[in-house]
Amino acid sequence: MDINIRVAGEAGQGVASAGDLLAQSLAMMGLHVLATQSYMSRIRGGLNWYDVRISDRELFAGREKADLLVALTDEALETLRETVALGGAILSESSKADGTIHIDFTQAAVEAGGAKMMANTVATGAVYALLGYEVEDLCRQLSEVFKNKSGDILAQNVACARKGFELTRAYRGKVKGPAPVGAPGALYSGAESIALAASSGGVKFYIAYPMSPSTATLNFMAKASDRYGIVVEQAEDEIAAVNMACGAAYAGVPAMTGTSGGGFALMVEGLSLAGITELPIVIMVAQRPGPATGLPTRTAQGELKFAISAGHGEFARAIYAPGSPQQCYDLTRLALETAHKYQTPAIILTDQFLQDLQKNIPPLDDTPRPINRCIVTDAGEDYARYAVTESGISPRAIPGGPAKVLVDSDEHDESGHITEDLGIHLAQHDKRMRKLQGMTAEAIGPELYGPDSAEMLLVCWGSTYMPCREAVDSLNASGESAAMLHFAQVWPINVATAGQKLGRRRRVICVEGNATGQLASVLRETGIIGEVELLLRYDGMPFTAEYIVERIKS
Amino acid sequence: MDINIRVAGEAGQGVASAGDLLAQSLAMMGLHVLATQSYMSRIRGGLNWYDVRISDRELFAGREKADLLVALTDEALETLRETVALGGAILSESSKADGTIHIDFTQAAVEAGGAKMMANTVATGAVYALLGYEVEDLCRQLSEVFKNKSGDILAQNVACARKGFELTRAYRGKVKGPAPVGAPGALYSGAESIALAASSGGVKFYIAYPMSPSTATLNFMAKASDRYGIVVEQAEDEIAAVNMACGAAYAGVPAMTGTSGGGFALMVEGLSLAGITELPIVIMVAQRPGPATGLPTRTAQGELKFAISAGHGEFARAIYAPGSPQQCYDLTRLALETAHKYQTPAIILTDQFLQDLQKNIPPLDDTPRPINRCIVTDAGEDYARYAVTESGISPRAIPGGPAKVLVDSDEHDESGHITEDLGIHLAQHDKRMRKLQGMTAEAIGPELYGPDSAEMLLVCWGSTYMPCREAVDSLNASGESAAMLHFAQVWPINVATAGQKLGRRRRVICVEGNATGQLASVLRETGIIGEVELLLRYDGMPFTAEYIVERIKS
Amino acid sequence: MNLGKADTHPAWCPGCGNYPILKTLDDALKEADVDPSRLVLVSGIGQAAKAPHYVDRKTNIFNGLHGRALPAATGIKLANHKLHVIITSGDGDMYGEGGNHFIHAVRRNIGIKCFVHDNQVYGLTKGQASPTSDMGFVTKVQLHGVINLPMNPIALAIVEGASFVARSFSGDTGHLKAMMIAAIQTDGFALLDILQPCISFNRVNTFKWYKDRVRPIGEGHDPFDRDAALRLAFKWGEEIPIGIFYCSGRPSMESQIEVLKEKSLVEQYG
Amino acid sequence: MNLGKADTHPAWCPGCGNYPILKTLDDALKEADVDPSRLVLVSGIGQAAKAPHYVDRKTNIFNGLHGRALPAATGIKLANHKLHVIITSGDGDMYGEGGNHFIHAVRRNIGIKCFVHDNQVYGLTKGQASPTSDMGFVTKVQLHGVINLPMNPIALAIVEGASFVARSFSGDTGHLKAMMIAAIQTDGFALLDILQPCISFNRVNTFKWYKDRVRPIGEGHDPFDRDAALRLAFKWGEEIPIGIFYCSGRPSMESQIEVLKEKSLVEQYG
Ligand SMILES: Cc1ncc(C[n+]2csc(CCOP(=O)(O)OP(=O)(O)O)c2C)c(N)n1
Ligand SMILES: Cc1ncc(C[n+]2csc(CCOP(=O)(O)OP(=O)(O)O)c2C)c(N)n1
Ligand code: SF4
Ligand code: SF4
Ligand SMILES: [Mg+2]
Ligand SMILES: [Mg+2]
Repeated sequence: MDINIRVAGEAGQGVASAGDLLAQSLAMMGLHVLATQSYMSRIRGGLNWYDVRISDRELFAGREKADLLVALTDEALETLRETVALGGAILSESSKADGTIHIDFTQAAVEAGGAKMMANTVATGAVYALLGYEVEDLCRQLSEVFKNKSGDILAQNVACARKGFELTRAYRGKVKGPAPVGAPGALYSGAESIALAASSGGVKFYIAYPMSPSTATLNFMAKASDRYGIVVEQAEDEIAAVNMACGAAYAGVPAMTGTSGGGFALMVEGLSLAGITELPIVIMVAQRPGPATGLPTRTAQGELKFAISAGHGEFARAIYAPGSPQQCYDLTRLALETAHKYQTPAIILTDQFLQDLQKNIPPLDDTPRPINRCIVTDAGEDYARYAVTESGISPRAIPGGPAKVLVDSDEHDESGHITEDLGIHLAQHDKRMRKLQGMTAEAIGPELYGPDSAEMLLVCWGSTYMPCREAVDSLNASGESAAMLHFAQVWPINVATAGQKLGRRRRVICVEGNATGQLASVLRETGIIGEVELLLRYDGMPFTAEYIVERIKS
Repeated sequence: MDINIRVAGEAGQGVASAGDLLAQSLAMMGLHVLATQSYMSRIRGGLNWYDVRISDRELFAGREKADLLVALTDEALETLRETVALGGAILSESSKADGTIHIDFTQAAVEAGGAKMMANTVATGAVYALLGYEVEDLCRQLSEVFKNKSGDILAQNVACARKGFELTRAYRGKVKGPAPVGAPGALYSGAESIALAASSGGVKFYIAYPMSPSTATLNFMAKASDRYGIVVEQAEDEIAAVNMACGAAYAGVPAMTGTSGGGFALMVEGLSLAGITELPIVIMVAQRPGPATGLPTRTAQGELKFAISAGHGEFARAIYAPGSPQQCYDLTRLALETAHKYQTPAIILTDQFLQDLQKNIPPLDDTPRPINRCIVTDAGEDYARYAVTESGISPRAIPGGPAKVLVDSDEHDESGHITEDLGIHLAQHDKRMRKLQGMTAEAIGPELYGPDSAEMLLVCWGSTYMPCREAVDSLNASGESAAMLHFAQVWPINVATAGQKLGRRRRVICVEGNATGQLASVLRETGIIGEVELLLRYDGMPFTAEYIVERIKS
Repeated sequence: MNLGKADTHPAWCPGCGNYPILKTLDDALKEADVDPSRLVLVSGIGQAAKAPHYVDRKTNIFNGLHGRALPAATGIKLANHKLHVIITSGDGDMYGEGGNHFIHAVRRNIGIKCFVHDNQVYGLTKGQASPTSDMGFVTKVQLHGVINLPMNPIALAIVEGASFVARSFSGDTGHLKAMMIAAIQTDGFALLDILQPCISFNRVNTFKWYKDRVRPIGEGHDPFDRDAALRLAFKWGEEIPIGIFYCSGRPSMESQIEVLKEKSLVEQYG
Repeated sequence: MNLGKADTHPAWCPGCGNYPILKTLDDALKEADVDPSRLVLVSGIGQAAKAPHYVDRKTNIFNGLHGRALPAATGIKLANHKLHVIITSGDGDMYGEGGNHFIHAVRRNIGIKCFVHDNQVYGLTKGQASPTSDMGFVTKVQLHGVINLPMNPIALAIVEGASFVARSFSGDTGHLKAMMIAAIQTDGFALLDILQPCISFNRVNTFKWYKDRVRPIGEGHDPFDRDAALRLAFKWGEEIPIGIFYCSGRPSMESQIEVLKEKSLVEQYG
């Protein structure tokens, strides 16, 4: 059983808080919840919506259609009415529309003794009635949300929720919600999961310039800063951010920055700096549609090839592309570890869809578990930062002790001093590039989901994990034989492992959020695949299982 | 017949002016000349050298060995002595070394009535004697060089040249030079050829931030500015440069910028801007070894994949990689034309080797021949900058007339106004990407040099053209069956044409100035080749035919 | 999905200080008789930066990258210095991401008119501190309040020699219009910093806060007196001067370039 | 090819003003008793930026990207504010490519000591104008001479509130050493702009040119008087003041961050 609730209205009307409230209270009840957000690049007006999908089994992606649309404005109703599934219901503020359940949320809020802007709380009460749940469960969550606010505010909101519930009592259970199944109670967004892994994993310096959709992680880091002892600073620009991260990493603390494509473009010279100075920095790139400013609040997977080739000169980097909040957590930690083990930059490729998506999963560990920085503490006066080794990894000391630590963006000798000697250059360049061997050997191979023997293989990376996984289930349920191969690490790629899992299939389809099939290119380049089918979406909206299945079947 | 003269000494000793003087006077005599430079990143001291290779047949690259070494310092002698070919000679300022022809250049300069720093002129006179040429030919060139200086300076230099000649008369013809063959008299460097094509081709705005090895082109543009009516401005940074270029292109004049890898890294966001706003800008990237500052005065071909994937989001770009001064000229013009025809950025990938290399070729046309900007002049009030067309090319007007021209880095509708409509986004994105079809169809295919039927194929791009071409000749002369496939356009690649010329070969070897075989990757990605051999050089020095042949044979 | 066509209707919050600035810009352009065909409005990215899309009379627009309005405008002005080139953008755009261009555009004294909607906050990205945020300003990123000294763009423009340096307030449209027209009529670089309430993210520097504090610069002030201009530039708090702080009297960049003496580059093409 | 080992021997031209600056830096570090283990010398790219490689006593070095010494130094200082962080770099590096960081580092007032070898030219790239080049300065790029007003870094640092703003001259090593030590002992951001002859590319602002003009700032000057400091900052020409222009008395950034109150971030790790 699977119900998708779509709350829609203008920016500034409380769409997001209503959505959050529903998502949290439904999760608290023990339902599987998956919440996604669609919003415009404006603070007021326009049309935003928030989907809360609930089920009695685990959920991975959003849906195109809604079973219950809550339209806070006429525009929301007009634009989104067509997205309501057969047999679905519409709760609408507008009285003019036929076939909808009309409630004047605003008036109801005032009647309940609340403020006009509590209309959204009224709507949540109505949703609870339609789903056939108890309004008490919603009120419990309200107490949680407003626990730090004055008692009045809480009481008013509770009254509004009840009012909405009462006004819709006639439709009780019209869109019957699934029965709670004791799903884990904690909702995590991608943005938060990354921040949680970073702060618990020992990031002591988070530096960023605001940019959607990366800013949510910056906010979470700021919130975590006092607890974990992190300096979170807003840079004057992204160039400053990446260079500050390099400075902090040099001085000895795990350092991280986050941005989106345009900001990452500005960091590219700094990425090269981390490459030659062999500094462990982690860059989160939250993708959105480009080129340039493009569509700032939408989603895309357009930066894969850019991230792989970004930076002048050649150097080792690791690129992770998490596919879920859990993977956001795990791979952020791994990115920190890889960056430190190999003393080179690591990139986390996420996107607006995954940043904002929330899913309830078993609680993520937030206890401080700082990663191993892989530094040497016994280096003496004769220390040489860039000793040539077989692994390419030189023992790394940090400044402050007897060992002097010299790093240089120019080519340098083992001690770190600038050099123009071509033999030394070659030795250092080869040393740096050798790290790729270890990194490749350790690279996490793609995950195969679905039957080993499946005839059809959906190949994907990053956040497309979730819709692809659901698409596989849906395809198999409909009699197809499908599996998914998901790359959570997109660079370097361990060709042997990847090729093995790819196997021989009747159909191989790359499912990607870009216009050119970038993973397909990369896999062709690395010799893993030849020609394949491409299933691309680049209209700014995330994939859904329905979308994938429909495209495959047509 | 083929003689390589290597003049070496400290920065500031006049190595470059002695080299220039020799190259120019020998070219004027009707010899084929090829001059290359190796220098350190310092203004005084260190070790620089300047190779002047002369022959009675056309030359394309430098050589590893020298037939005649002119060592102005002890260090030059010690370091470069081992590079002297069997049967070669050494002219040396140092008296301590055996087996060299010792001349105290400095003392001789003073004795000839010149200044100490005219030692280099003395050396050129001595070179003329050893080559068996007439000193008068050298003096003629001196008159040319010093024609705007006071008569004294000229007279002193002439005296110094004669003095050097006299002092070495005993060795006359010891390293016999080839006989003049009426080779074309004009020497062109890559840097100058690009500037010449740009200024004669109608570039009205050249904006750059100094960076080796791109600065030589900036200097040439400044020199050309009064004659052609160009504004040449030094930007505060590379970000400013690329955005100013976009502004000027928008306003209606061909605009260009030049930089090296690190500066290009900073331009990447602006590249995306040109992509979405559909502005014709040309960026010259003069490659040098990275990562980061790397080796500022050396050569490399490390930016191919970076240039192809640079920029967030997806958009069309053309990338040219000239292989000689003539190609620098032709492809710069073509880059301007393509950028304007398709209203999208074009990149010229050159490198230190090609920037500094000089070769005598038939005179390049310097008459003003402004390219067609492909603008419409009859657009009216209802003009829409981004009309959706089948070719993806929208009629382009420039501001100042009745048509209002709106461009936006955000996604926009046909009029250029910002939009968040996903359907319009898709239409515009597809329109922009469609340009790649025309660009691919028009892409210049790789040049096949050597027999069609050759068993061994050297695949290369950019400046490696020249050494590869010589290597092919040398391989075939030694009984091998070799040909070269050179990509002067590296993006987009017309797969059909390229594949056809590739044919079926026993051995395919990619010859590239980087550590990973970037062209090989790109050709694999586009499906043109599978696994190939890689012959890579990334020590900062340019390829030579000897180097390639030796690596192939071993 | 059809989310509405292109936005030529302001996407700003009701009550935002950008509205009166937009309206005044329309009026000033008309009053200064600026031909929309010969005008380019340039901006970066931010709430303020959307303004060019909303002007009354359709004109040429270059809405470039965040922070890069100035270099784009510089390229435009050098390519065709006979166009009016006016920037209308935000404080984050101009003084944060774009800070380096700001310094050097002032030094060049290129004939660009730079109208900065200074709401002392990053509006479009939802309320982080901007370079001009007051100390103590609390945001989701600056949880303990801003500790940096606010940037003083007026003083910076004065010391680096801009032709025209002024401040106005979106709440005093008469004053604002006069300043805009004066800027438009200046040869060389003009900075007009415009105090602009952001009702959504700046709950400190509100309309009332500004209204209570702004004081027109007195008649007695000589804008050619740099020392006096600087003393005024440091006034911020109980009293905030608005008006023309400084005029350097320097010639514009474009007037000093030989190649541009007669015709613009565009006119010379072909 | 072996072109000599790593360069710990200055690759500067004989007679370059960088030599006395380097020597004085060595002396100042010793005299101020800076432990090389607890010092990081930071630089960007340029001739001056090579200085860290040449210091007498081996110390920690971060020789980063052109124009990015300040953000690197900021990251270092915030990660371990118990280190001395001194930048020694060029005018192009700091005021050209790095201009935006300069504004904002000053505003942050982070405890970095910033020694700028100001030769009014781009040395390493062979002689283009720098932001501080005088008007009329002719180069291979500026063939008709510089037309931009030279940037005034002293005034900029004053108006944006640096803790310490001073100028010195490579030709007066006694004065220079005193300034360096005073900068090192300052809490907060210190700018020390050092006039430095470039014998290869600046034939205008030569040793003699500077020598004839520099005048120590008189005893009477109160560095806490901003107006007076600014008046001095505009003196350039027949007389060029050297000495301490300004002290803002602001607390350093790092002293205001709660998390850093007791231990540095590095000390807190684990
Ligand atoms: C390179 C880059 N970095 C960050 C952003 C995100 N961004 C968009 S607007 C903005 C700040 C806007 O602040 P301001 O210029 O003051 O304008 P306001 O919205 O307050 O009018 C930022 C950081 C971006 N678009 N590009
Ligand atoms: C991003 C980038 N742009 C340009 C350069 C080239 N570059 C190296 S040093 C330099 C200028 C140096 O001038 P300055 O900082 O004044 O130092 P000086 O050599 O005069 O001491 C430039 C432009 C670079 N290394 N990186
Ligand atoms: S967020 Fe602030 S600046 Fe932006 S439109 Fe709303 S009120 Fe105006
Ligand atoms: S070029 Fe100038 S700054 Fe560089 S070392 Fe030589 S004299 Fe010094
Ligand atoms: Mg703002
Ligand atoms: Mg300098």
